[in-house]
Order: sequence, then C-alpha cells, then structure tokens
Amino acid sequence: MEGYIQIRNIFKQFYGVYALKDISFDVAKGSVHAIMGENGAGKSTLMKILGGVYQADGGNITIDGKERRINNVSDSAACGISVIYQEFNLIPELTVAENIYISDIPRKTFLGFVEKKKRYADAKEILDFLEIDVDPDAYVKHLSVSEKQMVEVAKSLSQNADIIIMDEPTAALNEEEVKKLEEVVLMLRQKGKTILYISHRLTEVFDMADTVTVLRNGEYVDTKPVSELNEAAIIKLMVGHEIDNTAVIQSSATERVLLEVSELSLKSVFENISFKLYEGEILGIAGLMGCGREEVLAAIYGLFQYDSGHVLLDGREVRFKSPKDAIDHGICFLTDDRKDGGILAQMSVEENMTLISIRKLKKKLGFYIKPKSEAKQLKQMTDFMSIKYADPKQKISYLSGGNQQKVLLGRELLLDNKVFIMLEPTRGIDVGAKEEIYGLLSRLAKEGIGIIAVFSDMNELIKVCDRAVIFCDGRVTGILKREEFNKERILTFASGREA
Amino acid sequence: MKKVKKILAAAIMMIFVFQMAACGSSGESAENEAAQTPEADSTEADSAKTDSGSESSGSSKGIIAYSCYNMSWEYYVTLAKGIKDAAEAAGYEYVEHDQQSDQSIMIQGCTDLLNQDIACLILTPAKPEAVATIYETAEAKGIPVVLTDISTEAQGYLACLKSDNYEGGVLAGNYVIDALAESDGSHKAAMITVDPSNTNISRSNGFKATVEEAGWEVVSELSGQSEPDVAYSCMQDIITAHPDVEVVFCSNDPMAISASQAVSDAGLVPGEDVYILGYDAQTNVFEPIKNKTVLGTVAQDPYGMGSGAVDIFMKNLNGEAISYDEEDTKIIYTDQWIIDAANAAEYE
Amino acid sequence: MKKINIGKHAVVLILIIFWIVMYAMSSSFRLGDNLKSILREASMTGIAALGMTFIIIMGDFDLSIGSMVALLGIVMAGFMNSAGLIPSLVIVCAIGVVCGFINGVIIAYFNVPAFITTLGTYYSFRAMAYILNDANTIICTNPVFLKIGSGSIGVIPVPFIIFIVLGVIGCIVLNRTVYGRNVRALGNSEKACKISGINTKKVKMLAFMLMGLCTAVSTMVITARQACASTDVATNFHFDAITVVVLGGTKLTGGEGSIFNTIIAAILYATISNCLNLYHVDAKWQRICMGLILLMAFSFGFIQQLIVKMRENSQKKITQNA
Amino acid sequence: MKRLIMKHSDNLSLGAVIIILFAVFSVMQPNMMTAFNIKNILVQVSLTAIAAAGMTFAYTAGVFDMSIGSILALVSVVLAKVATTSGVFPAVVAAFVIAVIAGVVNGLIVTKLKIQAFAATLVTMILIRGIAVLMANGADIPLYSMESIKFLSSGTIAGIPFPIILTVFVYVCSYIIYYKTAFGMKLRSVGSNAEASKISGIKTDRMIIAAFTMTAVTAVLSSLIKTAQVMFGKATIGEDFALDVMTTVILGGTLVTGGKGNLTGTLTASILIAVIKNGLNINNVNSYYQQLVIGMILIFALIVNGIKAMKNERQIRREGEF
Repeated sequence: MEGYIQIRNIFKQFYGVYALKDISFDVAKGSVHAIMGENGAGKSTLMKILGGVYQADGGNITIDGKERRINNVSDSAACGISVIYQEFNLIPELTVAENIYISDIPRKTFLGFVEKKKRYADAKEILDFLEIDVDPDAYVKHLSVSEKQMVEVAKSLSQNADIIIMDEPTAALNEEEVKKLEEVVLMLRQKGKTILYISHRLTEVFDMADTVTVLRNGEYVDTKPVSELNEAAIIKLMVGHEIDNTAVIQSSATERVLLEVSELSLKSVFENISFKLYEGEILGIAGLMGCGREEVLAAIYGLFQYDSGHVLLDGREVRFKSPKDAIDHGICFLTDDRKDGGILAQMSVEENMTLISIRKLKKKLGFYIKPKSEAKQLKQMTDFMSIKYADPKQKISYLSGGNQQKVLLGRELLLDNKVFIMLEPTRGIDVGAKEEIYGLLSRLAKEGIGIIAVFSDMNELIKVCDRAVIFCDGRVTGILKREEFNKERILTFASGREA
Repeated sequence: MKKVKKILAAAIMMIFVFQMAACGSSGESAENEAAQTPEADSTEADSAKTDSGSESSGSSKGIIAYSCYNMSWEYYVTLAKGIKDAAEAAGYEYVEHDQQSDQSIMIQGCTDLLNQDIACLILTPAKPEAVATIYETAEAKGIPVVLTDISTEAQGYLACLKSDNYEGGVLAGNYVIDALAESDGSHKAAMITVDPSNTNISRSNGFKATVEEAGWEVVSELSGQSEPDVAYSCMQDIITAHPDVEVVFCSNDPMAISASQAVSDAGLVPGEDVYILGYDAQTNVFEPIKNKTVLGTVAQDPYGMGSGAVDIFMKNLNGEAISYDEEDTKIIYTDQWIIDAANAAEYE
Repeated sequence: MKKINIGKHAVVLILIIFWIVMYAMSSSFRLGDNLKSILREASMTGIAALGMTFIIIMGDFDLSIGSMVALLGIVMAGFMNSAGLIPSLVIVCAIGVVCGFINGVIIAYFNVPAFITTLGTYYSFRAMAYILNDANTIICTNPVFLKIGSGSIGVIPVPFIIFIVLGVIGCIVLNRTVYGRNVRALGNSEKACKISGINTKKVKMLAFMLMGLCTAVSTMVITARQACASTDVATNFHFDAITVVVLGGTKLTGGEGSIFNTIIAAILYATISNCLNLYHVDAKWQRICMGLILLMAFSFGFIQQLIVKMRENSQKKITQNA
Repeated sequence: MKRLIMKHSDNLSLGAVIIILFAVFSVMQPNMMTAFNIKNILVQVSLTAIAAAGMTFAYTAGVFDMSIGSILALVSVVLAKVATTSGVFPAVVAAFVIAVIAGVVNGLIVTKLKIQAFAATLVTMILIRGIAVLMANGADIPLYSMESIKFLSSGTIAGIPFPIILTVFVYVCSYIIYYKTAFGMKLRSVGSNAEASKISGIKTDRMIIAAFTMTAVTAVLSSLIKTAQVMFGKATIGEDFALDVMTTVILGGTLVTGGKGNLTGTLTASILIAVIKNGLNINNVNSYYQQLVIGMILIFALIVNGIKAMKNERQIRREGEF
C-alpha cells in the first residue's frame, strides 16, 4: 500500500557504529503507528531524524507523495511534523506559555511585539483542554516532572501539526495522566492527524495503536496491524526470541544484611525510603522516570546529602560526606549517563580504567606512577571481562558502547568493594554485550558483592534481579521477591496504586 | 609518536646549541673591539653594511635605529622624523622600533636591533630603569647608544638629548604668575598629571614649586593617565571640588585640550574663569591657543632632539669631542619656550 | 588516526619549517646572540605558559598573571634590597601561591567562571602593586639575581634552563601523577570526576595555585632581565601565555593538552616576534599579526574537527557502497 | 507589596548602597551634593550604562564581549576622520556601520568557528585596537570646528543633558525588546538552554550574532558621547572600558551563566560605580585606589553571583538532574 509517510532505506551511524541500518516502512494517514523495540533499538534515533535533529546518512523520506529533505528542525516543522522528545526540551527560565509558543509566538505584526494576553489565553485553552492544572505564567523550572511532560505535549499540540511524534511520553506519567494522554491521542486521530508513538508499555499500544513497527538493534524487523498481534508476539519480535520470565541467573543471595536503608528522606525529592540489601544479592530498583530512584541511590553514595534517615553498612551506621567517602567504605557507583558522567572521552582506555584505583597504586618517590603497574591493572580487567580495544593508549571514545561500559565497570571493580550501585548498566549497548553484563553481575554476586541495579526495562529487571524495590513519586510502593515478579504488578506499584 | 617527539626535540636543541657555540666566538671578538677606540666603532659600523645582508641596502653606510617610547604619540613621531631626515642626510639607513610604552617590548626590540650590527641605537626608553641589559649588549657589540627625551640613571650611553622637564614646569609656572599677576582670582592651581612617569612628575614638580613660591595653592593633583577622556572626567571633578580653581596645568596637550572641553561643558569659559596650560606644543593645540580656550603650552623641540642625536653619533664617529650641559650625566638640554596666543602663529 | 597525530604535533613541524626558512633567509637570525635572545624571550612567557597549560586543560583561563607579575615583582625587589636574595625568592613564590589561592577559591568554591574572576583580580593585583610602591620602579642590583635573567651556562641562557627543568617537571606531574591525571579528567568531565570521588574543587584550586607558582618564577626571570621591578610591566602577559598554550594545540574546551607542545610553541612564538623585529615590521602591524596568529591557534581545534568529520563522511560513503 | 520587594531585592539593596555611599562622600566633600556634580555623575553614568545595556543582552544570550573597549577607540578615530573630511552625519553613519560589522564578526567567530566568546572577543579586541592605531597613525585627530558634534555630550533638551536623555531612551528600548518582544524571549531561551532552543526551532546562531551586534551598537553610542566630550579621535582610549561595563552588568545581578538578565540592576549598578569613581576623584584619591575598588567590587559581585547560581543548581538537582 502507498503510505502517507514512506520511510526508505534510512541509514545512520555514530562514530562508525550503526544506529540505524536500512530502515524502510510506511505509515498510513490518520493512524496511530506504534514503534516498538528494546532500549537502543534505534527508535529515538529514527524519530530524531524525522524531527530534523539528526540527519540521515542515507535513504529518503516521502510525506504525502512528496520526497522531503529534512536537514534541520524548521524543515521538519515545514513538513508538518512536531515531536515530543524523550528528554525535555523546555526552557527553565521561561514561563509555561512562553515555552508552549516558543517556536511560533502570537505577535502583533508591528515590530514583533508579543501579544502576551493572546498567548496566555491560547496556552490556557490548550492546558485546559489537556486538563492540566498549571498556570501559563508559572516558570517551567518550578514544575514537577509529570507537569513538564504534559507541557511538552501541549507545546506540540500548539503547533497543530499533521504528524505528531511522541517518544515515550508516558514514561514519567502516572496511570491517570496516561489515560488522559491516551484520550488525547485518540481524539487527535479522529481529527485525522497521524501519530507515531513510542512506548515500552504494551498496554498502551494495545489500547491505541492501529499498526506496530518493530525495530531491533537498529534494524527493521516487521510491521503488523495490532489486531494480528498479542503481547507475546510483540515481545518475540522485539527481543528476537521468547522471553522466559524465569531467571537466567541463579540467585546467590545469603541471609546476611549488607546494607540497610531506613527512613531516608530528602525534602521534595524522596521520603521514608527503607530497604535491605543482602550479601550476594542483586536488588532491582524499578519505577518510572522522575520517581526519585536515582536520587536515593546518589544520596546513599554521598553525591548529595539526605535530610534524615539512616544507612547501615554491615550493621554500622554510615553517612557519606562525599563519593570518596563511600568508595573508601567499599561502595561503588555506575552512572546511567555514560557519555557525560562516565567516560573521559579524550583520554585513553588505560587512563579511563585506572581513574579511581590510581590513588591506591604504589608510587615511586611518593608520586610517580609506574606505567607498568597501570598496564597491569588494565590487563587484569581486560582478561576478567574480555574488553576489546586496539591499544591501551587508544581514546576510549573509539570503543563500542559495550566495551566502554565494561571499562567503566572495570574502573569500579579495581577497587575492593562490597556494594555496587548501578544505574541502567545495560543502557545503549547491543544484545550480545547485555548478556555478558548479566553474566558479570551473577559472577560478582557469587563473590558476595551486593548489587543494587536500576532497570527501566522490565524484562531485564525480571531476568536479572533477586528482589525488586519499586518507587513512585519518591516513595517505596512495593518490594517483590523474584517468585512474585510479574510486569503488571510492578507497573501498578510503579504507577502508585498499592495492590 | 612518543619517539618522534623525542627525536624532534633533540634535533631542535642540537641545532640551537650548535648555532650558539659557533657564534659564541664572534661575540667575544666584538667585545674585544668594543674595548678599543671610537675608530673601532667606525670599522664596526662599516662592517655592518657588509654583514647584515638582507637588512641593509648596499648603498648606505649602515643602519641608524631608533627605538621609540610610543609611536601613537605625535610628539615621538616628530622626533622620529628628525632622526630619519638627519640619518638619511648622513647617508645611513633608518629603521625604527615602537616600544608601545611596554618595557618588555623595549628590551626585546632593542636586543633584536643590536643583534643586527646596527651602526647606532637611538633610544627613548619607556622605562629608564630597565635599560641596563640593553647597555650591556650594546657595549658587548660596540654599538653607541644615544638617548633622546628621557634620561637614565644607568650610564652606558653616548649622550642624552632632552628638555629639562623641571625647568619646563618652572617656565609654565612663571608664565602663569606673570599672566595672572594682576588678576584678582583665587590663585588656586590644579594639575592633571601622568604617572608613573618621571618626566611628567618633574614637570608638575617644577610647576608646583614655582607657583607655591609665588603664594599660590595647588589644590588638586589627579592622574589623567595621558588619556584625554580620563583627563576630561578629572577636570569635571576638579571643578566640582574646587569651583574657584583658576589655573590647571596638564602634562601634555591632548589632556589640556580635553580639559578645556570639560570646562566649557561645565558652563564656565576657558580662558576667563579657568586658565589651562598644556605641554609639548602639538599641532592640534595651536587652534585652541589662538581662540584662547587654552592659555598656552610649553614647546619642546622633538625634531631638534632627533637630528641632534644623529649629529652626536656622527661627531663621535669622527672622534670629535661632545660638549655636554651636564658632564657627569652626559645630558644635553634642548631649548623650551612658551607658546601662547601672541606667538602661536609663527610656530604653527 | 594518523592525521590527528600530525595535527597534534603540527606546532613542531611549523617551528622546524619556519626556522629553516628564517635560517636560510636572514643573516641576522643566524647569529648566536639572536638565538639566545629568542630562547630568553621564549622562557619568559613559556614558564607562565606551563602553568596556564594546566588551567586550560581544565577548560579555564587565568587573565590575572600579568598583574601578578607586577605585584610579585615589586614585592620581590622590595624584599631583596632588605632581606636578601634567597629569602626574597622564597617569599615571592609564597605570595604567588597565595595569589593563585585567591583566584582558586573564588573560582572553585563559589563556582564563578574563571575568566571573569581573574579579570577582577587582574585589576586588583596591579592596583595593589601601585599602592604598595606608589608607582615607583625598584632597581635590582644584586649581580647573582641578574644572572637569572641575562646569564648563560655554557651557551644556554639561564632562563631557558629553568624553563626546561620546570617543563620536565610539569610533564611528569601532568602525565604520571594522580594530581595530573585528575586535572585532565576534570577537563574531560566534571561529573565523572565527582562520581569517581575526586575532589574537583580542590583540584581546580590547586591548579590555580600552581599557576601562581609558575607566575612567580617567570616574575623572577622577567625582573632579572629588566634589572628592575615596576608596576606597569607585562600588561599583555596573559595574552601571550594563552596564545602560546593554544598554539601548542591544547584545546580551549579542555581535556587534552601537552606540556611538550607548549614548550615548542613558546619557542615558536618568540621566534615569530623576533622575526617581525628583524624585518622591522611596524608595531601597528605586529599587533595585528599577533592577533591573527592567536585567531589561527584558536580555530585550530575547529579545523581538526572538520578534517575528522570529512574522513568520517568518506568512510560512511564507502561502507554504504559496500 | 512584599512580593515586589522580594522580586527586586537586588536592585533595592544596590540603591541603598548608592544612597549610603553618596551620603558618606558628601560628608567628606560638601561639593558632592551640588546639582552641578549630580549632573556630572549622571553624564558619567551614561557612558558605561548605555554600553552595559547592550552587554546585558550578550550575557543573557550566554556570551559576552571583551572587544567593546577597542570598538570604542576605533569608532572615535573613524568618527573624527570622517567628520573632518565629509561632515558629521556620514561620520555617525560610518560609526554604526563599523559597530554592526564588528558585532557580526564577533558573532560569526563564536558561532561558526566554535570559539567561545571569551577567546573570540579577546582576539577581536587585539585586532580592532590594531586597526584603530593603524588608522590614527600616531596622531590625535581633533574635532573642533565641529560644534554640532558637541551636542552629543553637552547639548541639552529642556535643560536635561543629551547623554542622560539618550541613556533613558536606550533603557526604555532595551526593556521593551528584552521583555516584550519575541526576539527578547528567544534570546533568553538561547541563553538558558541552547540545545532545547535549537530543537524548538530557534536559530540560536542568529540570536548570538544579534546579541553581539547589539552590544557593539550600544558601545558606539557610548563612544559618540565620549568622543564629543573630548573632541578627539584617539586610538588609545577605552582600555578599561570592557571591564567597567562587565563589572556593571554582573554587579547588576545578571547571571554570568546566561538566560537571566537584569536591566534595572545594570542601570543601578552603573550609577553606583559612577558615584564611587566621582566620590574618590572629588576627594582627590589616587586612580590606583579606584582600580582596586572597582576590582574588589567585581570580585564581590561575582561571589554573590556564584552563591545565587549554586542555589539555582540545588533547585535543579531537587528535580532529579543531579
């Protein structure tokens, strides 16, 4: 069939690694078209190409019979596309109304004066229509995450585009807000708009979507009408094989409490967080975006201070003034933001590996670090995790995501640690590497290290973790044992409804 | 890559060392010659033309170089012209270097000039205290140095042509006293100076001493940093603090002119309520003097200084004796005089 | 990979080529004394540039060093005439570190952008120098001290020896000590450093104190060379030092840089200004030349990026055709 | 009412400081209080205040301009040259043309060559000054017989000096542009979050170029007044201009990190600084002390600014972006 939007042979690569390989499919006019795929499948990249943020290296896009070159944001807007991106694109220093109308401001023709009143009114209208209770003159920097998300939606509506792309709009929303959004989407479809919809939540897809396109590791898998699919089928397409919700990792958890957190609170971020971590256990942390899970872990690690509560390590109370403090106590931390918070892009693999452990190295004359001793450490980790690189002096940015992640893990493992906090240890790396990381986790667990891992991908959580602590709006809403795991329950906890 | 680095580094160092070792000897020979009589200098000068290939055209006898305080000041441009004309008349090639009022540039520039075996270095030091190394190098190479406009405590120069700035101040002071002798004004004076420059300090000291002797009072002394815009606001503030100020002595003409502007902007009449004196007699001060917005200025003879410096060099070259005004400091004073509405026309 | 490396050491090639050309063309350039004076000039900015390399690798700047030279010079000369040589040298280093400390604290602990902070101290330090000595110049007579500026051991000028020694030390500190590693890490990603338990504030502050120390040393050389300490010295010092560092291929955005290249760049910079003098280029044009050189140096990283991009694109083409 | 006070706390506190200082100076030197002097102060205010308005826009866009001092000089030279040859009006036109060119060049270097504002304008600072010196060629170009220019500095409309009227006019315009127009809003958004602005379809590069141009243009206005005051074209004026202006803007409470400017604050701050300078001058205080005071004020302002920024940071972190 001749699609309203025709995507043909789209290629895109970063640093020589393919993010998209030969993607081609059609989208019918006035349909809700879901794009599915695991993290790093290339959904967001594709959407960014449609939005004009990235430029495709190859292939072409035809909209309504005309071939379109989308080189920048305004091109894409000219094609009647508006995008709600995964990460927010709001200006903290501007008001809600200003943000909504940032790209096309209602103005008097004369000297480009802004019609404040009109802008306010229009903004109010849209917000009311979305039943969002936000003052258009409020500054965005003061909004909550979910409010911001809805403002993003309002923003894209205001541009009344024909094609609306939503990249995980519900990630940060609770159940009611999601329902609200679904209504909006359906309403938009009735208006004849075409919606490209990305989400991990299968339920939504089945509620709204007409067609589903599945990507896997940057490659096109299949496009089917929803009617022909069921959850299992989609997951199969996404993962490439049946997911067995039974663990791939033998639990090696013991009875000995390693880390105990009780009544941890930080005003307006999280409150009364309490959970235990056992020796050799892999504790999963679930929860929607902005639920405060990273903050809790960061606070434990000493990245910033919590207001009240206790952290007990081996039964002794500890409070880390700084990450160094935590590291000295055998706690280490893997960030989810590898590009900015993890790797040192312009430094060598070796230097990245030894960033922390270098302190502990024996030094000549008290300061001179022998190159040998560094090389030894790198070697040790390379063997332990089979990291692939051309040469220890090679810049880390030339490594694949998986190998970069291994280096970061190695950086921590070079220290003798009891507790390992990981945020999204498998974000943005290919399936093969993921499996390796899982294996690594179990090995560490067997050595008696307690692991706290944040996964936003439910399947991974279920696969890897012995227990799961589920957060919502800065509170712990549930703690599940592995045998109690199932997606729906976790999701219900995560969206704040006590089961 | 590391290896390449090391090799490159080694290579460069080697070349340098070799070079300097090779030329160390020539330096010594220069010193020997320096120990000898003026004739030795002349031979040095002659040899200069053969040595410095690319710099000097074959025809000229050598290079006379002038290192100048700051070429953005008209006064020194005139001085440089004096040197240039005299030098070329004497059949020498003329090159100049601008210190841009920066002592580091002065030292570097002069060293570079001296390294070219020039015949003579004429110098107006931006920082008289910092010339020691220059004199050393010059002596080592047997190149005579002539100072213009600014003298140094350190010895090592052939002669110093300058105007007696203290005297200049006195000159201005006396002129004011005479001019305003019968005026019933407040007899309050102010000064817009330039620091940190000895020249200007001695000017203002000269003025101050004279007028105070005559029973005047110097009520304010602000630094115009030799910039007209700064002088302008200084003047404004002087008027504010001392509305009855009668005379303002500025250490150079641009400041004087802008000061007169400030006076008229303040609703007073320069030349009636407030009398302003300048220094240097720059071309653009004559107009204000003629229409009496500036009372007068102390004229110096930069052109004379320049040509004089070259003469001194020639004299020395020909072994003639040089007559100094101050034997011990080898200073030769060039004349100064007051220019006012009366005689402005003839000097313009 | 190869191309980038050439880019990394472009300054070395440029120096050699430039140097050979000048050597062939100008008879005065060849003179040993001229080469000596080049090395002297190179050392003066170079020593400060060593410290500046650390700062710029962190992605910061220090504009206050010129004024620091003025202040330190006055203090040193003052003490030398009373307290004697060695104590005065010690004192000047101490005060240099203190000046750096002041910068460092404001920048690191009140996270204020470095260039504005140092712009503030740029004026304060010089003003202090004025006030301390009421704008008078202090003449230095101590013969031993003067040797630091104008003496040579064998054929190599003393300042250059100091420069090289410090350079080697700097090289070791930057590449083979925990501190140096942290500095470079900080230039790459402050967040990563925080997470890795590095006390970023302290690292920053120390770097500025190091800068102060280097400035103190170059103050010694400069003052000795000029045989006097005055308040209006080294007005464009910061400008020269930054130019040298950037000429040496240190990225303005930080993260990458090499002391070795800084040393070469210092010599190159001195050579250029020397040649401008040898050919009697008008000061007004010299000023503009220097500006353009700096502009070129600044855009160097950008040009490199272009090359890399172009190569990536061509690769993509190939892979797609395949 | 209370909210209003909280909202303008910075400006009010600045105002308070002004009044106190003014009182102190008046006690020390009665002539401070005269109408004549107050007029003086306001005229002196206009010089920095006008350029500071432009600079506030630059800071808002997340950049700033160190070259305005040089622009000031270049304009004064060109103004004098053209005025003496072909009349006042063409001269003024030429001045503005130069401003626009300078601004655009600055902008292009920053946006296209990807050199950060500080470094880029450091270069243009040198270059433009060089050009000015080159044009003046060692002479001060006098402007008398051009009484019509004099109007710019000392002419009065209804008894109010023209500079003061101009200042008011500039600030009214700036205020409208800043808060009422789409341009102002986009400018703020670019400074606050460039990436997001780009994605929202704002041409960030254009915004930055525009910001530089506005700064340059306001600098020209200041230059016109300055030149008219001294009736000189001089290539060496305005060495400290950039610092004064930046000090003013930062002291006024504009965030150096961009996104948030405070025009009222800028105006108040420029009055404060003028009062200090005038007060010190009137009490015959040496100019070095003035420099010291200004430098100290800047540093103080920075520290306050830094503390504010840290508060801001904490706010953001509470929203999860630690």
